[in-house]
Amino acid sequence: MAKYSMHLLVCGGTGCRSAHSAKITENFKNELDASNLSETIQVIETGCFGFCEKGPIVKIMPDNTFYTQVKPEDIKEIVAEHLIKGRKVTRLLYIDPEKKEKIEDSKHMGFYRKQLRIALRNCGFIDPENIDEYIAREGYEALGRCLAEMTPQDVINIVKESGLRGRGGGGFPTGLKWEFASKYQADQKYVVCNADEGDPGAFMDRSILEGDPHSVIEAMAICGYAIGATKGLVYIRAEYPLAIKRLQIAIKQAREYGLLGKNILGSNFEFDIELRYGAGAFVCGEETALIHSMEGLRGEPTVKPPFPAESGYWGKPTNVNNVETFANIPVIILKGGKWFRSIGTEKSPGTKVFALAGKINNVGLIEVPMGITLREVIFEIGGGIKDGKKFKAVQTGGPSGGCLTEKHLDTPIEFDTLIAAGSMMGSGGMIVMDEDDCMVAVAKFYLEFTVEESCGKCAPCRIGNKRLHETLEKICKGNGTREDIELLQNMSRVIKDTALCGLGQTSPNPVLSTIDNFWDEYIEHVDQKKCRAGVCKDLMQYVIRAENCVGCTACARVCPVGAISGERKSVHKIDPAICIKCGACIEKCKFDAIFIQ
Amino acid sequence: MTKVKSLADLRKMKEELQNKVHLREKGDNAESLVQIRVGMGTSGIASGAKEIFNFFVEELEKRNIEAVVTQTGDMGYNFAEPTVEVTLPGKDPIVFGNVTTQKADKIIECYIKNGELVEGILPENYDKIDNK
Amino acid sequence: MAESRVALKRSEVEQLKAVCREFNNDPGELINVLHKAQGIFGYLPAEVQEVVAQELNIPVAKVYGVVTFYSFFTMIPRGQYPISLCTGTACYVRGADKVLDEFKRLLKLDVGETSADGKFSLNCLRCVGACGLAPVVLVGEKTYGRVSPDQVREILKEYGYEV
Amino acid sequence: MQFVKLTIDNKPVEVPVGTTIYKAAKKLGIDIPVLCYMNLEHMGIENKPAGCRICVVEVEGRKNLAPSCSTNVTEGMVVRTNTMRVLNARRTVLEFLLSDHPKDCLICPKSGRCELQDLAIKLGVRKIHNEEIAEMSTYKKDFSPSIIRDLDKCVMCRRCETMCNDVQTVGTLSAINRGFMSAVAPAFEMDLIKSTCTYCGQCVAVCPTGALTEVDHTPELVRALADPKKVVVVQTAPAVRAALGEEFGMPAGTLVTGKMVAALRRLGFDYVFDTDFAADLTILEEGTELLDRLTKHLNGQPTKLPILTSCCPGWVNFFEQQFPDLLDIPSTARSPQQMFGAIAKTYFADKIGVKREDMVVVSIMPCLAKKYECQRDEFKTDGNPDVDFSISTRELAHLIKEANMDLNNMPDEDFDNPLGESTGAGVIFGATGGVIEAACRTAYEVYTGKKLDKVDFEQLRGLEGIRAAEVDFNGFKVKIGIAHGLGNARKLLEDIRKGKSEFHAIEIMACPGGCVGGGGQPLHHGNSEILAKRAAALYREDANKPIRKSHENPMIIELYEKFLGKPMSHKAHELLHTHYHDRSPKIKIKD
Repeated sequence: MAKYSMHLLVCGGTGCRSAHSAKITENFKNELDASNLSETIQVIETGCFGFCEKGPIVKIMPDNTFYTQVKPEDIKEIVAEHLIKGRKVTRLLYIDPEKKEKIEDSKHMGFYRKQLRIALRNCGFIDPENIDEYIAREGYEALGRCLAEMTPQDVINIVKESGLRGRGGGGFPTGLKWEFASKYQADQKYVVCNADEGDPGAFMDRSILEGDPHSVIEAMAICGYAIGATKGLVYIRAEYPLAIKRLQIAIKQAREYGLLGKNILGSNFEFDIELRYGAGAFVCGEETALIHSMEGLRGEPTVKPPFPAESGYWGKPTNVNNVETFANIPVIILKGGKWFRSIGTEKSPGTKVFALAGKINNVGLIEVPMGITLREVIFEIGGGIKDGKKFKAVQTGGPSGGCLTEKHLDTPIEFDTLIAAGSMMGSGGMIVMDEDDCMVAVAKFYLEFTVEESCGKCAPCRIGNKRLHETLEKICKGNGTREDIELLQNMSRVIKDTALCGLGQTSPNPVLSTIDNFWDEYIEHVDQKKCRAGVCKDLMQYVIRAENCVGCTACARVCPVGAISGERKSVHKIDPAICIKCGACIEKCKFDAIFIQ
Repeated sequence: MTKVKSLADLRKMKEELQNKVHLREKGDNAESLVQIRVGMGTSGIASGAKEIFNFFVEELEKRNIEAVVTQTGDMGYNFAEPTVEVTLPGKDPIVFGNVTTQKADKIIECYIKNGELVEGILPENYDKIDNK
Repeated sequence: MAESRVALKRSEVEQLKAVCREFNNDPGELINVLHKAQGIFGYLPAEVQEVVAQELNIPVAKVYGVVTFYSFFTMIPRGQYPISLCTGTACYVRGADKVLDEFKRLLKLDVGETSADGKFSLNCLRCVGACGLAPVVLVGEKTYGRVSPDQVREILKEYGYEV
Repeated sequence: MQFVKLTIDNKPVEVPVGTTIYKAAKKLGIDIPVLCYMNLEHMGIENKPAGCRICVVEVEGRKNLAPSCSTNVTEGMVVRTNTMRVLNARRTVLEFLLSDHPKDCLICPKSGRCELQDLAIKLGVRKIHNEEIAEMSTYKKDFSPSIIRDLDKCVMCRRCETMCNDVQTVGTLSAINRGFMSAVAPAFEMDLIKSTCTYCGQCVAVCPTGALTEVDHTPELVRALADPKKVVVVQTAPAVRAALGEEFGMPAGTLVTGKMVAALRRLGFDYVFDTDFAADLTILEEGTELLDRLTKHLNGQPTKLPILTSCCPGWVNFFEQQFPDLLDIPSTARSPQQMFGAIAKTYFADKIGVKREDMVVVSIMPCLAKKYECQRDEFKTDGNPDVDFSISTRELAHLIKEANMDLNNMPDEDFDNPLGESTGAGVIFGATGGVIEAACRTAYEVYTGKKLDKVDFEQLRGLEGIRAAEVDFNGFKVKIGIAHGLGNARKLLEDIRKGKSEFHAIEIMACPGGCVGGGGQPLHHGNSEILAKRAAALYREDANKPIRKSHENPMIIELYEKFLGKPMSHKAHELLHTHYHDRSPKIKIKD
């Protein structure tokens, strides 16, 4: 059936493209034509291989040859040697950095890939609405083994041995948490899955629930067995209808198979799961607030201790983990704590799922071993910055995190290193920013979010964040002074020091980290009243460059407020008093005649 | 539905299920089928994956191609959604990105019918736990 | 929030009571009950909260305290075409604020408001998770991805809005 | 008990396990400032949401500062309460609070007694940074007949919410909104008058700022006193005399009855009378009703038991709203305030030849619900109220000071006659258990026809929230229940609803401690010992009274002889009894 006997895959990702991959494709086509091979060999441009460091990349199928750092002038040789004579061009083969060997078949070079999927192992592979597909991929095997072969303490020990730390942001060792909950005696205990993913720009947990709901169900049951709980609750955002639907289907199927309910897999263990819906409050990601919300109350946090492990849902011992943490559990049980520990770093074993977004080419869900650098994530997996712009910052940890910069790009990603750098892991949102982003405005954006989401219970968070936001706004409007920067720093430190819960204790991070890392930009805003990114509207003016303007009237026509005047074929003018600085004219102008001052 | 009553039961079930998949994938069997998975997480659906899913179901039937079309979760390539993974009998799965109905049509005509690749392949960029 | 007063129909009260019964009139289920109630009425007017309070045997002030705490609950009826903008970070850095400004300007509505004819309401959402499509706009169930400010007019036109 | 050792500001201290840092510091004489924290220890009421963050301290080894009010001590803990870090944090947080607080202290009704103001003085905040751009959270003001809510001054301490929900179980107030706009308010931010508020005033009693204050009726009072055409009559409730002195620097529990009378006279009241007189009258009416129902019960006739006292207007509001199915259980006797007004504007007005419209009856009450009660339609004749207005103990203190008087320098004077004559039984109305004790003194003698050897019923006294006692009426054991605080009342009412109550008579007071802890009393700022001292003062006055049983009050005897006939007579019913309404919230339904 196949018309072609061979395929040449040329990476068309942005990174490779900028390294002339288009020329490579063209050369291939010409060479194949010249050799009369275009009928049997097909050239295809592909998406990013996630290996931009060694680009441009050419992969030849079906023999899986993987050529790296290919130049347009190499094409002749590849065609002549490899395609015609069947001899690989060894100098272009990828060299294994550890073994220093050349890899001929890319099937043997899985390790070049920066990503490793543990939590996402089934996501995008199985039909999430069909439990059979999960079982076919070893689903519920881990639960089965726990029930048949292990004591609860054995299970806790494996999780402890794995070194798994909570993926919701705090990074508390999961095994220890389970152990605490197991120690408290009570007639009823609860396992809670925190699926109230609220970081703006983060969608890891939702993707897992939508793609592999059974892994979470299985893990919750394992946790129930380990701590002695028979009831599980998933606290899930009501804004996630698809995840809710798939979770409901999955719970139903698991019940039908007897994998939830009484006497699971013939044991005495009983466990079932119910859903509780969030209703749009970021603070409910904090476990005490989450528990109050599940009890039908305002989601206000309370002082810890007592921790939920001692007194949680309805005052009973409760273990709360987030979705991604749970998704790791079945694999850890099956492959062992040691195996898990072998991945990632000593202090942060395993992988972490990130939602990579913002000004980056390959927006998407990625899972990488801990210890990978930000540079690898952004420039390899992420395919670099969109539209060839310059990297400026990466925001991790959402509103609780900070903005890291060029100098942090080679920092390995771990819980503790990120904190040391002034940010945090958070739940895994990773937003990339380029030269067009103003860091003062970014800090303001996050504060706007925190002000909106503060529960209002404690004064520093309720009022302090508002004051931070107002002071940032003052700076963005061009009214700021150096004292305001100092004021921001003092207020931030006090809020961190005094706020009741994790939300307030971290909400000033975006302010502090942008001041630390982008001091110059703050100074420019307050001293020179200048916003180099051209974001702070009050600090800029749209001006028409007379020598470029041809009088095409396009700008005047697109201007929503009629601020641009001028006769056809003569130089136009923008009235700054009317201009709302929407930027529509710049986008429309074909002659580069409008600029921001 | 029958209950799975023990770990042994579960394992037996798993093997049966795996064999079925295996047979399908091996391709030298009469049962061999084309397998198509459409990434249908929220963001996939938001970018039109449902339409693509329906297109495959309807068109493959019209064109008399034996195939199983299923939904799956987020494949991770959110920059290129909708994404579709096609597994031809005996071959490695291939993921196509930015699939429109025109592209889906091309995938059926060129790749599924003729094994001819179509632009927009997304190379697999991650490792699986089985390799570790 | 302003006091909104409407008289419920007897059948609506019965429906609401049935919802409460479904959750065993358990005060712990307040949020689930409110979700269902909002599903039925589209919003949560004072009377609905009063019935819920009575059925679950909790003070109506507590119900109101919960309704005003969670941004998902609203006491203002949503428009026939509810427009929601994602204001997550990914959408923000890709210009969601400009798109929002355009909606506000064209509809002459502020966030959280419903147009006088009841056709459009404008709201902001936290991240919907379609960051690959940023900035994202939802009109009812329909998703619009990579929206730029000059597309706003066209989107509104689809729903019969003439600027 | 297990103990832990720790050091605070380098001083070692040993305290029981479970003690908070705040309390441990107190033991060392270190007074950590607090704002939201409130501890009414005697009543088991503690409010510690840990929301204000003023009480933060440094704990060695801890990343952030700890709220001392809600952090328990641990063995070997090293605490510092006054480092630069702590002081800066405390001051910055206070600056935050002040930046969202109106600065009209000079004309604020709480000025001088405001805990936020005290903190500002203590911590010396001199500047609010960027004040010109600091948005304030503002809300609509609410003027009810008793209580004014000015939420602009709310600091979210949640004390009022605790009192209204956990203590009183009224449930009118709740935290509303989120973040910067959060505050404590009724549902839909409705006005209190439309809500289920009982006006018990406990929210006002605990509010640290000017967010919750009483309606000030002193301007009207001054106008009435200045009007030569008006005869102004004042009645003073028993609990006032046990607390008024506190406003003039006297120790809690000082009795100032005589000085108060002197001050009132100097303020220009034409007649200075005592609500205790009306309390005695209440006993005759209510006591007769009790005996009537008991007799019917013993004879197997249909009747309602237990009988509930009805002299507390907060409590009346409570059952009218929350227990409309039990409206026939409470006594129909009006409260002493209203009995006084009814008698003053009929019997007494006739006696001195003054027309009803020319007489102004003012009451001095420890209570805010009384302000509402006297405005109720049931207590008006042709639109003219029996009691024109009611002012609180705090308002009276103000007025005395405003008139350049110091209570300390007043001579002791006696009430006027005839409505100033009272017995010890009337005095103890001000403390929880006092009404039922007074009733027992009379009912016993009427029922048995025997003289009591000992008028003190010690078993009915105390501060326990719910108390039960038996009083032997010549072999018939009358079972008596006592509750103070509406949350406790609710428990007894629910038992009645379920048919589980075994009591024959129950006394209920809305406020914790009874009237001595009323919402109109000098602020106790969370010190519940003050309430115990006020109650003790009342029992002291009772013990010193020559007559201690209501039915022996000669003026009461005369009143019945000359005017009312006998208790529960037609005339007594008309003037001294009332009826109750179903005021439970109704949901509008469209058919």
